[in-house]
Amino acid sequence: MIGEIVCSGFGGQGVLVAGMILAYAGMGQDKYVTWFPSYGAEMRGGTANCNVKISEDEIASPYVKEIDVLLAMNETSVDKFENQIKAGGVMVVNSSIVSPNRDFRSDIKVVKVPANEIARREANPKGLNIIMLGAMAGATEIFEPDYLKSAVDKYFADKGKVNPKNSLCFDAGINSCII
Amino acid sequence: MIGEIVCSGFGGQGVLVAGMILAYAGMGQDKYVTWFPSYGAEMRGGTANCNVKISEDEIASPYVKEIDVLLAMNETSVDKFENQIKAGGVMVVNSSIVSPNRDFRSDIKVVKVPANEIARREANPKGLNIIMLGAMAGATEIFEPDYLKSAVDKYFADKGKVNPKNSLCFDAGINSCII
Amino acid sequence: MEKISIDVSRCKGCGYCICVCPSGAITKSEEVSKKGYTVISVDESKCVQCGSCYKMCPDYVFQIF
Amino acid sequence: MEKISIDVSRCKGCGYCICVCPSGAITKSEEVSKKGYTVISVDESKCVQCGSCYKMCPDYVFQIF
Amino acid sequence: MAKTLMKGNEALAESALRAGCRFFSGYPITPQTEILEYMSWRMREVGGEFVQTESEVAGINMLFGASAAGARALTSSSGPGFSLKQEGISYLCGTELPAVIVDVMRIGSALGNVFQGQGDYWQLTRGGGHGDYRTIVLAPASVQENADMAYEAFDLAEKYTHPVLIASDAAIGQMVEAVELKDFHDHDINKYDWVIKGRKEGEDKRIAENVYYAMGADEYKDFLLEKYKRIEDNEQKWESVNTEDAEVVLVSYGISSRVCKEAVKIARKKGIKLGLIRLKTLWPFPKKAFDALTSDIAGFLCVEMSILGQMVDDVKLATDNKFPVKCYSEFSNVPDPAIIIERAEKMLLENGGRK
Amino acid sequence: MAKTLMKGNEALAESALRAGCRFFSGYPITPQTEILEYMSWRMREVGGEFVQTESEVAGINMLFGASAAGARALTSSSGPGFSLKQEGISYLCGTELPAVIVDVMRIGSALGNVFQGQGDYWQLTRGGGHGDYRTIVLAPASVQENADMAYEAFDLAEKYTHPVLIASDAAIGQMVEAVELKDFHDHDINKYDWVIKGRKEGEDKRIAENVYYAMGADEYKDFLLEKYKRIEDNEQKWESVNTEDAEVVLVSYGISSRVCKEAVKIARKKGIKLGLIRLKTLWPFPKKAFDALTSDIAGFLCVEMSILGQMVDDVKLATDNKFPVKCYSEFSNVPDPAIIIERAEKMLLENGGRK
Amino acid sequence: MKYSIPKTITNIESGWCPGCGHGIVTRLLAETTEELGISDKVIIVRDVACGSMQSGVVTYNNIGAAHGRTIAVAAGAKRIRKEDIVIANPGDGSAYSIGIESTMHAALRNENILALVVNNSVFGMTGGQMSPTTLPGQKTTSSPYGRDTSYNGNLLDIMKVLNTFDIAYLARGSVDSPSAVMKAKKYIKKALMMQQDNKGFCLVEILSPCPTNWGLSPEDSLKFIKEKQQEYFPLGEYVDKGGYDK
Amino acid sequence: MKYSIPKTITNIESGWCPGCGHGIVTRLLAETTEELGISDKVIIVRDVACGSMQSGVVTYNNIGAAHGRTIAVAAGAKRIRKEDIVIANPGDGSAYSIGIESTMHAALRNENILALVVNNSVFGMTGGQMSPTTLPGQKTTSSPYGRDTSYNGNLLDIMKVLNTFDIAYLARGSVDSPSAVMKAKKYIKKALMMQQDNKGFCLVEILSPCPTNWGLSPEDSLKFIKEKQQEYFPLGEYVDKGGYDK
Ligand SMILES: Cc1ncc(C[n+]2csc(CCOP(=O)(O)OP(=O)(O)O)c2C)c(N)n1
Ligand SMILES: Cc1ncc(C[n+]2csc(CCOP(=O)(O)OP(=O)(O)O)c2C)c(N)n1
Ligand code: SF4
Ligand code: SF4
Ligand code: SF4
Ligand code: SF4
Ligand code: SF4
Ligand code: SF4
Ligand SMILES: [Mg+2]
Ligand SMILES: [Mg+2]
Repeated sequence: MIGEIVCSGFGGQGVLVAGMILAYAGMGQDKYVTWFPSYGAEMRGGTANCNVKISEDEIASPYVKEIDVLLAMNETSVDKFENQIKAGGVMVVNSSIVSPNRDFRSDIKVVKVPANEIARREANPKGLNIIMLGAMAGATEIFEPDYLKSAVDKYFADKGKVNPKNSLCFDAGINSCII
Repeated sequence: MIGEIVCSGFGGQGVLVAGMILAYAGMGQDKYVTWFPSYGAEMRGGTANCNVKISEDEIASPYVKEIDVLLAMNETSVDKFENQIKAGGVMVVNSSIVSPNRDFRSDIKVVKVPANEIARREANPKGLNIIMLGAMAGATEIFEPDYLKSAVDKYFADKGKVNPKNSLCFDAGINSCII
Repeated sequence: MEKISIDVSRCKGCGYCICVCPSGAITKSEEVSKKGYTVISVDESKCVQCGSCYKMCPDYVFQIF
Repeated sequence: MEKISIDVSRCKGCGYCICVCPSGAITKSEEVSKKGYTVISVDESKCVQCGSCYKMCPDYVFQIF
Repeated sequence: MAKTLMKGNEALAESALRAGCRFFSGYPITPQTEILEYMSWRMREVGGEFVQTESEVAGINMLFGASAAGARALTSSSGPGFSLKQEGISYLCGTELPAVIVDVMRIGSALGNVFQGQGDYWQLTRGGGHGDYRTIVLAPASVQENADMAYEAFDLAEKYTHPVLIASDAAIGQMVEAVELKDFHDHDINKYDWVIKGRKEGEDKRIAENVYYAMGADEYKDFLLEKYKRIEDNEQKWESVNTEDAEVVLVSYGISSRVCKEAVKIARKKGIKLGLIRLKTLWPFPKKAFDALTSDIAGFLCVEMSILGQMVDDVKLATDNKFPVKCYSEFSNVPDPAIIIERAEKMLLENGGRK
Repeated sequence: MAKTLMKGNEALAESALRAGCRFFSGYPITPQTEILEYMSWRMREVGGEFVQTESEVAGINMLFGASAAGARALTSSSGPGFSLKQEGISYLCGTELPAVIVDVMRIGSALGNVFQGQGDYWQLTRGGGHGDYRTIVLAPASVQENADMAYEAFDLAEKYTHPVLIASDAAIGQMVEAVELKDFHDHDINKYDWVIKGRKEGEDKRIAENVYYAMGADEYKDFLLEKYKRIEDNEQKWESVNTEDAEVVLVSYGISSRVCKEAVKIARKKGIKLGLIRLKTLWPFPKKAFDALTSDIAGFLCVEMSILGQMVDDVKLATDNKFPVKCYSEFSNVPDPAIIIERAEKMLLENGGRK
Repeated sequence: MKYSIPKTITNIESGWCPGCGHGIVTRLLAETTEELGISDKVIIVRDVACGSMQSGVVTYNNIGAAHGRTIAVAAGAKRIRKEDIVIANPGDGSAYSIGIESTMHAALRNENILALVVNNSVFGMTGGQMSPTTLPGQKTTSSPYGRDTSYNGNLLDIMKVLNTFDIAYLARGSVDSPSAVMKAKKYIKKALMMQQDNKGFCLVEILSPCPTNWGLSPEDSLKFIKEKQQEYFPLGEYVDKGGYDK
Repeated sequence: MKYSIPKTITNIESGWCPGCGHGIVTRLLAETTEELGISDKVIIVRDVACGSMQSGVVTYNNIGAAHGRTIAVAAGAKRIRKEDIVIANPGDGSAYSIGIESTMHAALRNENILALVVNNSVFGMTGGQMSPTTLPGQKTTSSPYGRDTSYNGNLLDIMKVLNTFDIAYLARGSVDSPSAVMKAKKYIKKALMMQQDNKGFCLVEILSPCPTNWGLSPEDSLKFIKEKQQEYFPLGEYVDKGGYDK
């Protein structure tokens, strides 16, 4: 098992795509992957999330029970999923809208990324999720940052939606977390 | 078991009503009765029939397998049911339209009633079935002729459809079979 | 002959042909079919081959020459 | 005061009220609600109590005195 | 009341009215149509609502509304039309609304034919609609039972706030027997606290929708298991005929069971120890009838008018598969007492004692 | 073909097209809608017919026409919409027409909810429609199987000229996995001699209606019994996981079975001899999988997302009730591997050996 | 021969009652398809109602649809068999009651089929219940005191409903007299020609006697059509996008 | 207060998206029933579609009908509760696609209910598929290249269909501006008064924004209604048997 990841945030922040890119990146390395969204009425409330598993072996259940990495793009995501993170796991937090004063668990690694500010700076309001992925690449071992970056590009290229700003966002994400 | 009767003929000859009157008469004597019609697509072909059982005991199956009395108002009825009559049973035949030359079983009692002619004579074209009932009353022991006649009257009276000609037809039926 | 051909075995005695025949060529016969229908008969001499009977017959009894 | 009362906690930031207000009394605020909506605020001094905002608001934010 | 001669379908309709049913919505289909036809004039006489709807789907949904509003409501159909009602039945179950739905069974899948059949057993007992539910299924075998069960069905439906199905069939519906009808009963549409009507000041809000929304999914699970267990415990109904000393026990219901009764009579005369368990409820399946039997039974013979022998599994399950279970099934013919006895004798030969 | 990432619903749709499906008629309902949405553009690309019908009823009936005309035809729905298709499914069976119908299961009776569930098991396996019939029911447990089974379903449907159902679920439909799609297959709409088209001079007349009208009711009975037996003999499909030495065997399908696999992995690590029979066909029920087991089994644990434990009876029947059969059922939650193991351990304690 | 039984009529006796209009409509279908030389392309989709008995009477391949679904089934078949001529043959109950959704939506989608509706103002097959076209005052087995529109609902006149739809052809004929029959035939033929030319949805309704369930003699049934049925359901062409009048 | 939130509106936040027209229509319903003093008689029958979220927003007792069945269910309920005011609250998909049979036949039977149809030209709840009122060229998730009427079928304008029916009231309003809202309110109020007086079937359709599925900002959604939706679906009163204009 390489990693069990949850991406969570408001609808519109691109959490589902973030998860898809991770699955895509995993498949690119011949890993087994599953991606499972929350959907339906649940999404209308405003919160969306998806479960991603990346593994060397065939994946039985697609549901993530114990999280290796949480991408928390808003406050509710932290509320909802922080407790499911494994001891020693990683939580990447969008510190632009998640209150910096809250107490986080001490047995996990918390990476705070001011994703909204960065997105504004990079003039790429839809780049929030890419910034978070960049930060995750910097903070975890699941993917080599360069590989994940190329996977992001390839993912959008496959869809015919190339946007050079994504690359800048990704880098900004990595950098923000190194700081 | 007092009797298992089949009434059969063209749609419009009143075979279902004939059967109903028998059931009604049976009930009037505190017997158990069942009446079961052929219906649906089967009737469209032109032939209708019903099964009537009259019994001292509770009746299990409403289907008549071995017939005590057959009221056969047309040729097809004879074709279809003659063989189901018990040895010693009775078949009342509408000889106006059932070919008089055909061979009937010799182990049953065949009563030939020129019902159409009688009905014409009595100016009661809808009285065919009553004539047949009269004949049956004359030829079998199931009901006292007088009782059955009164049951016929009562049946129609209950429905508010009194017709004094019915009584004449009934008598003509009895008489025709005595001859 | 040869004005009209009929297949009375199909006739159901509805009487449509009788009431639409302009020349009164069609009447109820005495014949009762197997199914109990009183079928029609045609007096061909009266027939003017108008086709009305053909058009109205629901049971394909008529053909007109 | 007492021209108009608003319950911004219900506001979903659709902006209908803004575009129908004849006197420009309504603007987007800086405030983001719990659900992530940028809610409105009203400059009551400008309000002419026409009721347009009330009529258009799908989320029952306004009451006009 | 004195006995009168009535057709099964009409007795059912009249009896429903006497039970306080004041709403009927349905669509014609043979052999159910007489219920609708009877209601078309009689409902007006008793001051109720009759609607010949545009379709069976509309019929079950109008009934849904009438039931939610508090009425004792009835709809009926057969075969294809009954299939169209399955979504609505599922809605009644999930919403916990009482209603009575009659399936006057005919034969065959697809159009099939209008004659008696019992091929809807699975559909009736396993829920033809989506989701997790059961319905009580009453199985009348006479005109009298058509009347009695229609009467009783409304009480049951309200007792469990749940739809009740009546598995009548073409033969029972079409035949005429003497019947004694129960008295008229008044139903108060405001009787229950779940009934939907205009909300008066101070009253609690009422919503007719999936009950699980209000109770929560987890509680619903327990609620449902408990509810169905309660029905299973309390509502099994059957008639045992000569089962005390029976060596072969017939299992049957509806019109087939009447033929079975005849077969039992004949067999007993011949000295064959035949018995019969006649199901009066298809669900809950009357397991208790089987529990009560001794163990000296050579086997069970299901007699039903369904090609695939739809009742067989339930008999196996009810008897923990401890006895041989065979099936004599007919499709378009009515089961024949002679064949029943022949099959029973064969079972006796093959399995003289216990398996 | 290389693997691509696809949603289960989309993989199913694309795979159906590759199998030669050139007709889709359906109506939106979550969680099935992506099948329809995918078809709305993709069917046109491959030159087939896509219709968003006025209702599910229209959807199954348009499919009926397309199938009778010789096309490989697909429709799909969920929950309430699937219930509305039951009459049509019965018609397909009685008329002996091949077609593929997907039920992307969601939870609950009535409206229920759009999340994964397995409450349609009875409806799927016992025929939600009227009359005597069964349908083959395929149960995919992955995106790959969603694709493979959609492909295979058309062959099966034609092999038996019978509808085939695919019991997918919301989870399998919504999730994304890597999938390898099969090649495009051409389907000849004139391939079969029962196909309805304009009748050319000298050709036999063809009628698509209840096949029993032509063969007669008595022959039909034998025909049907033989046909279903043939399917039962040939089409049972399952996957056995660690059953060789298992002491407790889980029985499951679809999304629940994936959780079971995880449970087996975890249990084995703990030294608990857990196994799994994963149903790939719900009907015919893979009895053979059970026949193959040794008798040293403490019991079977059904794991399913249905409150009433709809699969339990089938396991009892398949094992002649020789072993204890328990059920761990969930409603709105996905089964939990930890609970599965706990229950299995309990069964081991209670029934160390054979019953 | 001036008038000969169409070759596509079999010599199997029909199951219809004496004087049933289904028989006449069926002959018109046979005549028109033969005259157009499309007999070998015809697919009939019939209901389970009295129209189903057509199957034995014609040589055409046909499909038995569920009650109310002929139009949906026909549309499905036509989409696969674009070269064939697909004719749905429902009754008034089928097309306007249980099947109204598909009558409307097939028209909206302009499905290239002919819906040939035999309107006998009752549910014939099931024994004569009220249908959406049962006339005010008409007694049926489910309106035994005569249809009371305030109790039983108003009549559905499909011409008024589909009038404004963008379809190929919409007309109502009758078979109450030889001349009416010929006009009805013209309507059917036009509709078939339009289907040949892919013009889209055609609906032709034929007023048709059901003596059995009207409780009238066949002759009186024709009068009933002329004097009563046509009062509520006027004959004529309502939509005609084709230009097939010569 | 000049304009106050009706008492029958709860303070539970609605589940609707920002700018959804359902919220406005719901307020109109609350206002009119209060003004008529019939709040304690109202029974709402809602679909499972986006209209279902009304249930939490109002204090009224209500029934959740199956998709497409609000009108049938409402008619059933009304027949039992003749003193109550029964309002079916379907969307365009519900009333004109899957539920068209009951829309038509409830109108034919002149059921004494109000069908208040929220027409947002899409299947909102299921994520924005094409509905019978999706405009030509409009992109939806099931007409991703824009509705092509020759491929996806023509639009259903219920006003044209029910125009000639013998019903009490038929009107189309919109909520694209304050004045349109007031007119829509008048229509709803008239219909409710007619139901009070047992006049029969009323259908009021309200053109209503679905910014989420139209892919437009709320503001642009209002423009879309004014400039596009109304072109195909003109506003106004189509049938008015009541005489409730003062
Ligand atoms: C789903 C369903 N509902 C009802 C029926 C019963 N049924 C068969 S035909 C018919 C009505 C026939 O009337 P119509 O369509 O006008 O045709 P007609 O017989 O008058 O020509 C009905 C109600 C059925 N077979 N299937
Ligand atoms: C029988 C059935 N079919 C389909 C669905 C799925 N479904 C729910 S709402 C809906 C359409 C909603 O559209 P509309 O009626 O216009 O209401 P809106 O959400 O746009 O207000 C659909 C297709 C369902 N719940 N039940
Ligand atoms: S063709 Fe004309 S004239 Fe000759 S019999 Fe027929 S209707 Fe009479
Ligand atoms: S119209 Fe035809 S069926 Fe009718 S009476 Fe004349 S020949 Fe016979
Ligand atoms: S009441 Fe009128 S003027 Fe005042 S804020 Fe609202 S829209 Fe503007
Ligand atoms: S209309 Fe209402 S919800 Fe929309 S922005 Fe204004 S106050 Fe907020
Ligand atoms: S019942 Fe009516 S429609 Fe049916 S065959 Fe007889 S006359 Fe024709
Ligand atoms: S999807 Fe559309 S109709 Fe539904 S709540 Fe959102 S805006 Fe309203
Ligand atoms: Mg008709
Ligand atoms: Mg909508």
